[in-house]
Amino acid sequence: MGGLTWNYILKRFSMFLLTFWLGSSLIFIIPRLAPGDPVSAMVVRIVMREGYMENAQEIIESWKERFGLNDPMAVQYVKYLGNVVQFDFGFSLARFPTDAWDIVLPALPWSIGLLSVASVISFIIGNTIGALMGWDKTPRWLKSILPFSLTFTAIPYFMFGLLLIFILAFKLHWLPASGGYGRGVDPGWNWEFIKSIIRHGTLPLLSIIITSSGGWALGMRGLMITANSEDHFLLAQAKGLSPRRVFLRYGVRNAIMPSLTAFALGLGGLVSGSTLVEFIFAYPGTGYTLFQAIQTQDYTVIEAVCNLMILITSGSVFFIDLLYPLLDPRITFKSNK
Amino acid sequence: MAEPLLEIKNVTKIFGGGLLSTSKPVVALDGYSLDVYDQPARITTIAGESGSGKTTLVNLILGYLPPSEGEIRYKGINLHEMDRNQRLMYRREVQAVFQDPYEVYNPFYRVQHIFDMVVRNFKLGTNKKESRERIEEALNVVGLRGEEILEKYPHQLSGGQRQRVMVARAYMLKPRLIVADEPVSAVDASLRAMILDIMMKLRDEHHISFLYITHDLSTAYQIGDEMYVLFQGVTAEKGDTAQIIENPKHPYVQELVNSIPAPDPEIKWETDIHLPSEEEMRMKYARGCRFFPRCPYGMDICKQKQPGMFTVGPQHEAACYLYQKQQEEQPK
Amino acid sequence: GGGTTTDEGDMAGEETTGEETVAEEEMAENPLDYLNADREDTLIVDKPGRLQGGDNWNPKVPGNAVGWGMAQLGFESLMILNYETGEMMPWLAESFEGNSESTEFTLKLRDGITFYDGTPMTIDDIIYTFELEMATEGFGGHFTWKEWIASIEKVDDLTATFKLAKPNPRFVLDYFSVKIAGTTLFLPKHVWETVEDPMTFKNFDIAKMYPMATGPYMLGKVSENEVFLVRNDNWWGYKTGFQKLPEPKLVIISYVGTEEVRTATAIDNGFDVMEDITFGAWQAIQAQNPKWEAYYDDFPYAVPDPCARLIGLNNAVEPWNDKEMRQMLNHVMDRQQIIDIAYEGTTTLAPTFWPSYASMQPYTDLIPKDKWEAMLTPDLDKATEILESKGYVKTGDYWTKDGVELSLEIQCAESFSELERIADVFAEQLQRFGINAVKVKLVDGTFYDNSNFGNYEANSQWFTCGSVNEPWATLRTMSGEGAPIGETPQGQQNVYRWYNERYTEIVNEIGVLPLGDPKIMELTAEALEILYDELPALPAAQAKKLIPNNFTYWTNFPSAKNPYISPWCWWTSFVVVVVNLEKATN
Amino acid sequence: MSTINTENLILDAPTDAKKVLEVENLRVQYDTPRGAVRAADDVSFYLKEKEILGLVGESGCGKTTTAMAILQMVQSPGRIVGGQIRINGRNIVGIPESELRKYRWTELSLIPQGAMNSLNPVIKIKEQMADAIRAHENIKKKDLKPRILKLFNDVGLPERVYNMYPHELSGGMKQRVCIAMSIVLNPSVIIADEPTSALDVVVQRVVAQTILEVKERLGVSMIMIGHDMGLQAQMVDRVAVMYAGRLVEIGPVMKMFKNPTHPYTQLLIEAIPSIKEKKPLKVTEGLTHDLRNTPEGCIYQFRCEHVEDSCCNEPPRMYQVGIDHFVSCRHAAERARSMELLGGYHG
Amino acid sequence: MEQKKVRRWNTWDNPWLNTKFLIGISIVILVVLFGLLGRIFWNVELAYVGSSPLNLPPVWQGGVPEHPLGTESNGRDMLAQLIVAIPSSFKVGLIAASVGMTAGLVLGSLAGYFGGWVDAVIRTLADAVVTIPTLAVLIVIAAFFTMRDTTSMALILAMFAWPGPTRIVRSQVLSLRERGYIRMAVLSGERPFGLMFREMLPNMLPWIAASITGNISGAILGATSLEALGLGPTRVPSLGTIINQAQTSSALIRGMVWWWFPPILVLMIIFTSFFLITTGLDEIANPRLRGLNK
Ligand SMILES: Nc1ncnc2c1ncn2[C@@H]1O[C@H](COP(=O)(O)OP(=O)(O)OP(=O)(O)O)[C@@H](O)[C@H]1O
Ligand SMILES: Nc1ncnc2c1ncn2[C@@H]1O[C@H](COP(=O)(O)OP(=O)(O)OP(=O)(O)O)[C@@H](O)[C@H]1O
Ligand SMILES: [Mg+2]
Ligand SMILES: [Mg+2]
Repeated sequence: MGGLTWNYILKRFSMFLLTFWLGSSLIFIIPRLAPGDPVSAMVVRIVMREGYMENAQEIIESWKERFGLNDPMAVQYVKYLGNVVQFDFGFSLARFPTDAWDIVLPALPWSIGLLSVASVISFIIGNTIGALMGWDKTPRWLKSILPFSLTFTAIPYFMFGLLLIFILAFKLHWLPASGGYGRGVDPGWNWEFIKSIIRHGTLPLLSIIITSSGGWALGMRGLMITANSEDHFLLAQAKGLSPRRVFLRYGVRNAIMPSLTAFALGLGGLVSGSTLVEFIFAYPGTGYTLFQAIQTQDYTVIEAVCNLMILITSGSVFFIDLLYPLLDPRITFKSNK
Repeated sequence: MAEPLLEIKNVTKIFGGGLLSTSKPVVALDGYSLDVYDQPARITTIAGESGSGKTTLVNLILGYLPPSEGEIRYKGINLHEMDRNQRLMYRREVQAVFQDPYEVYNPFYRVQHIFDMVVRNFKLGTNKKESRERIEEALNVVGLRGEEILEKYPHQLSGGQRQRVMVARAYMLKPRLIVADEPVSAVDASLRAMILDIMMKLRDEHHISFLYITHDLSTAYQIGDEMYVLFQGVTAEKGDTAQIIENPKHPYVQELVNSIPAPDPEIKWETDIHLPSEEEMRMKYARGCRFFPRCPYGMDICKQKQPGMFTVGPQHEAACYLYQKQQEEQPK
Repeated sequence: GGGTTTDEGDMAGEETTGEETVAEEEMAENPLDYLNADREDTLIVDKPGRLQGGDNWNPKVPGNAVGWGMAQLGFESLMILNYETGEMMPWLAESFEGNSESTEFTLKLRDGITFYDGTPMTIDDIIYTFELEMATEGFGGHFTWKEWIASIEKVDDLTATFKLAKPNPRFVLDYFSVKIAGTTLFLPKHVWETVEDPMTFKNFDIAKMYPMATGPYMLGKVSENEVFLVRNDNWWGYKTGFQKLPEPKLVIISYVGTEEVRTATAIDNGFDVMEDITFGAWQAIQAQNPKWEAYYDDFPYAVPDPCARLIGLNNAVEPWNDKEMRQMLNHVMDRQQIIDIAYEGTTTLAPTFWPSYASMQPYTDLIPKDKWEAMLTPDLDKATEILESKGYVKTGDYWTKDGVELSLEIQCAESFSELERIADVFAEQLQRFGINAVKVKLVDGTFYDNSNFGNYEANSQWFTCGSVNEPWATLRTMSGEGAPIGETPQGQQNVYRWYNERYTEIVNEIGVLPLGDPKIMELTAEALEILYDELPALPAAQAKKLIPNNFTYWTNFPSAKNPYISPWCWWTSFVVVVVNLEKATN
Repeated sequence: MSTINTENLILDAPTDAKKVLEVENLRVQYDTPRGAVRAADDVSFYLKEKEILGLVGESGCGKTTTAMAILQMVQSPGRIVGGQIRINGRNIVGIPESELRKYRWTELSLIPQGAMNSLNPVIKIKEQMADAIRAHENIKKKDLKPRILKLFNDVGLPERVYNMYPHELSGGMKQRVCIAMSIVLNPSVIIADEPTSALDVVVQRVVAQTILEVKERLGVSMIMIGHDMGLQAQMVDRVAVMYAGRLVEIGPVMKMFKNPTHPYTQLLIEAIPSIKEKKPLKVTEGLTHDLRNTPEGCIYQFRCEHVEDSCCNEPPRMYQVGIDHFVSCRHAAERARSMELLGGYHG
Repeated sequence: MEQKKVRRWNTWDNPWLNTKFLIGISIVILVVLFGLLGRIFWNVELAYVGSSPLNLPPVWQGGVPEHPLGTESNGRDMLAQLIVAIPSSFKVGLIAASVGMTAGLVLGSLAGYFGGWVDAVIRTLADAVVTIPTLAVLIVIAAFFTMRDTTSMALILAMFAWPGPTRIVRSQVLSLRERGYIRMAVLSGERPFGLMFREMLPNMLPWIAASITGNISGAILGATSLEALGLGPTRVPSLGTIINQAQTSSALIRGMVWWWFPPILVLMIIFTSFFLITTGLDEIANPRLRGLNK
């Protein structure tokens, strides 16, 4: 498969760099557009707790100076680009002297862990439902039930999460309601800890999966219908293959490609976590970190999370562009026709 | 001879290998030249196997694609240097009819839309009545009547009707040249005759020339005046249609003519034919004759250089070294 | 081990040796063993907000996590103010008193105070803290000390004298008494001396018992959502007999999620103490777990927080620069409805700029009676009268003047939902009256910036906060010249951009009078006369904190019936509560 | 409706060869909101052992529909509304899916229209071949490869195709893959739906020869759908002509070309362009009518030169006009019979 | 030769008379009518803070007939809230989806049609926008504009709703560009604008119609989430704000089912009806499907 040329790779790579730069720049500009800054935000937080604060203005000025917030925008931007290149954004502005990465990194495994499992499962479930809905051999009873599973998509998932907490955690006491792991267990590679993670992850997982499978299902249904009417699908039936095999190898296998692309595009989202789910389940991921960073205008933390997200998103776009011709022979086929 | 209407000069078209392409470059046309004369109006056939570059040629002429190298001149003006007015003139004078008579209709609109676009963009007719008259006239030429066609949707027309409407549309602009890319290969046998008949009528009565693209040599034989046989982006043989088909010179054209299935159950194909494998075909004879891997008469010289055109008869040339001697022996 | 023999009477009756034996039995070899304490020995404190920067326990930099227990139970204050009595009780300090001009204060530490590692705390540690803070620009008290302190003189190992740059009768009250939530925390010299850059020092190393402090608890573990504090059995307060050893062996500061989940957790006995919750949640808890009790047994259930809530007005913009227009808004404001809806009845009607504490009552009584009365109920007729006299006409839904709709934009800080609800209700009242009012929610930084630079019309806020047992701190916040829009007022004072010469004069005068000077009453009365006529901001409601306590495992929480200290679990004074807790006897 | 009497057809067929496939009164319609499209209307024919039957007709006349109906694979919204399809004497219309699967590919296989799209683009050729085998036989993994390679050899494909994806093959090669696939289980009937229409004459000829070779070797019966009369003349034993969902004539290839009986067949034969001589084109007024509104009476009435009033009232039935030769036009049948009486044909 | 008169299309031939599509549309219309007519029959002033007694259960659980669906703890009547919220949520969905789609259509068409650097710029922008947290932008906007009503909220959502459609339209245009009728239109002297919007656009209609329904539900949910994070206008209740307030006021644990359930039910009904519409449209655009679910 000599489909890849250097020229193509270079071109794609420059697109990747361009996207990355553009995203990074937007992330620099947008939070700074609003009046106020992380230091003022910090002062409000203190004032909020303590009622008042002496010499607030001097403190603000001194911290702004320290963080370089008084520099002209252009200077800040150049410094920022330097940070982006090194992928080091310095201290968190709201949690000085903690490094921005020290705030983001501990949260990252939680988000990535939870969301990757959730997205994979909802991807599988959603696409299975969608594929079954779009398949003409699906048993009628199943076909009439499936659409109902989609209506959960309409429930905002924070509300759904709460319902789950109430029923499964507080009424039935089956699962813990919140947190990443139990109070008594020590983080590490021990079975207790892993078991605890799984138990604590179940509810957030459920709420994401149930409410987000529908989206996949809707898309897959359409794709499957198209795949169903393709000639090779008919030929496979004519070959007398078992319906299951026809369904999987000649239907799903072909229809899944666009969904996979969408899936890959969503990978960036794993990093940014799911604010509401983390909010409801007190789950220690990056979604809430980002939310708080935005609230407190903690530029460096926002930058750390978002740049990681931009890197992953534009990186996956780049890799999809590279891999797609290899994964889906149809691409090369089309351009040669 | 007079100056050609359309001149194609050493045009090369390479697909792929470009900036965003994932595929290897394909040379669809390679230093291709072609002249179309139009006094008197005539039908010039371009024939050749599938993938030989026929449609690419059409796309170049109609300006859908830019040539990679070489130039296309219309009345002496380079297509890509035309100004706005010249372009409009070109669009008016060079029209097209395509293979699939269904695809060329926007399923969303009534048939009328096809004509409306033309009337609007080329300012045919100053008022509704006048343009309607012109539409009627054009439809009459192809044997249709406005009221039975215009208000319908494309899917409500038969294949023959659809194709005739397309011819009428082209005719309405009173073009000098109509490029017809396989105009009959998708229609029913009986309707095929009708379309070809209209083409001849337009040539003879309305002095419109045709560039008739086909891989069906038998229809070309019936209506064509001149013929170019393409093989992998270069001309293999050119000359008078009847001469080529009755007396093909180039080994490829011979093979082609022999392969046409006779519509007679009593006359079966004579010999078995074997094509070389893909690898063999793909093998690069860097500068050699493209047909060499398949050619039963392959000579050493064929491996070295693509042959030029050698005269093999009056108005009849073939790109094959077999005829090099012949030409040398009887110089003009 | 659920020992139930910790009744004070019992302990008092024991011989000293006996007492030691009991204590020894209960004491752990290693304080970290307390991490596995039983539920009965554990105190779980609710924290409605996520732990971030959980590795930063440097109490002097802004992003620290000491609010997660260490400020309350690890570091200790010199004095602790008792709201009920208005008196300051000495804690680390034996005494801290000023001269009559309030220019010199002498601090005497208690003897026997030790850090976790046994190192005694002396006046050197105190002085070191001040010096370090004055030398380090990013530290919290840096500018404060530079402004007030001229010099500190060490008298002996336990005594020092502070010379002030200018008189400040509230020096001890404001900075060393937990007046509102916080106080000055002191650093162990022997630890901090070794630190290279105090600004970036995180002070987090459980093995070394960092953050090193003196209190009855030390940091045991930090997880994603929780902080674990284990008992310091060698606490100086117990050793010196100043206090008993607190009974909870483990204190967990725990974040569980949204209010719904917090509520459910409380019902399941997942907490012993809660931070503020809504009335609805309280009802749910009360209905499902009768072991929970609020500060009051009946309405308002909640305790008033020391910062009154108000609608601040920008006195520099049209038409609110007009006193009558501000009065008009005041007439529209239905304070009882705000309490009923925004607070669901959990606070009391008192249109003051300061908290309605018993300690403030004498000053509250100085508010002109007619003005006070008028503020208890809305008076839409008066408001209409004012508007009509100003040339407004009501066309359609709204009052207009020269075709321009009368509107009001009320800004709120994003993370302060209590103030948002006030704004919601007030905006609704204005809407009904015919003023196109909307609430606008802004991130905290923007909200604060807008307030400082005067980029607002009205905001829902609490910036008159300060007074708890004397009037000046609050009065001061409205004194001084209002900065022009686009500039920050001096010392954050008077973000309302209201200026009254006489008022400012009075406030400056009160400022230097020693606490308790009879002249204060007189001046305050005059100031209030001006204030309640001009109304640069509209007092909206008393703040409330509904802080229920769970009596399943622990008893003797402070309450209206047993008000030994303010009940806030996030204040530095919380140590007093924990020391006084008693194990529940089922 | 069912006034067509086809008894003749079945009973009178004087044939010694076994009929491997019999289609009787097949009716297929597509239900559309604008009415039912009768894409196959009362189609009856049979296929004898080792014979190739050509099925011709203009585009959209129902050739593919008929083929798919034989495979019981008419796609929604189409459905078989009547008739029987018998394979080796057993009717397969209406039998359950699981039963059908046993017939598919072992008895009936398909070379689909447009090999371009008939191979799954994302699965390797070997897998697609193996799928067909595994669906019907328990075959050991190691036996699979030699078997497939042998098939490749039979159709003239190089071995490397085994490991390739469809897009890496040329149109001709794909078509041959489809041919190879159709014979993996030695079916008794192969339905080839325009197997060469997308190819140019040279490649077409190669593929056609491959098909003939394979057919000879395996002795299968075939239905060859197409609209290239030249190719039909080269390949088939009998030709069936469809027009607007009906079978209008079916007969031995010699007779069909030399002596077409039905006016439509005549038109088709006359319109074949020749490369032997230039002759004036025969132009007829053509009007495809909507398959939703089939007229009463003869389907060809609007285009027929010999149309009479009776044609418009009553649909014609199948008349036998010779051995294995039937026509669905009374007038044509009469003419043919009178010619036969005169001894005018048997060329 | 006499031509027989060809029968005219039967009126029932109309593909738009698709059962699913019609049911979907009717539900949507009913829901909207509930919102619109409700204003006539019910006092919508009751939807605002402090207009009614607090925490009344619905009438069948012992409430009062003045507030048949009960009230919540801000003193709003649930029935009035729903009457106001449904159209406002709908509006958000409609505006956000249609503005987002329109932008997507224009940008996608430009990218697909012109290719080259136009394409590169638009694609890059689309990819970059996907990675920007909505919240951050919202906060900036909140700092400068007063979000007085749901329209501004919808427009903001639309700012994030265009990259998806852009991508899809782009690929659609890429394939439409090769269609015969587009080539024919070029030959007929059509200019790019005419090509994109007169020739291509109508042929994307089924797709547009189908995905706009998906996007509307998406936008309504998106708005709900933003409101749940406390962003967005609050005076005018929307389904999102009701749910959000129910959540922050612990309605669930207080057992105030009448507070949190109705808005969710409405969301589910809206979603279901849009799903039916989408399926119906699919079938209308793609005749193959018509028999599929029979
Ligand atoms: N857009 C394109 N991108 C890449 N390659 C192309 C493109 N268009 C044509 N080609 C290649 O150029 C060559 C010539 O193609 P063209 O369509 O001109 O052939 P043709 O003679 O019209 O064939 P046919 O008879 O099948 O229509 C082929 O190899 C084809 O694969
Ligand atoms: N899914 C469908 N829905 C409605 N009508 C259909 C459908 N599929 C086919 N038809 C109609 O049925 C008729 C027969 O179609 P069929 O594909 O069998 O024709 P064909 O003879 O194979 O044509 P071609 O030579 O073009 O392959 C046509 O008129 C077609 O319009
Ligand atoms: Mg072509
Ligand atoms: Mg077909």
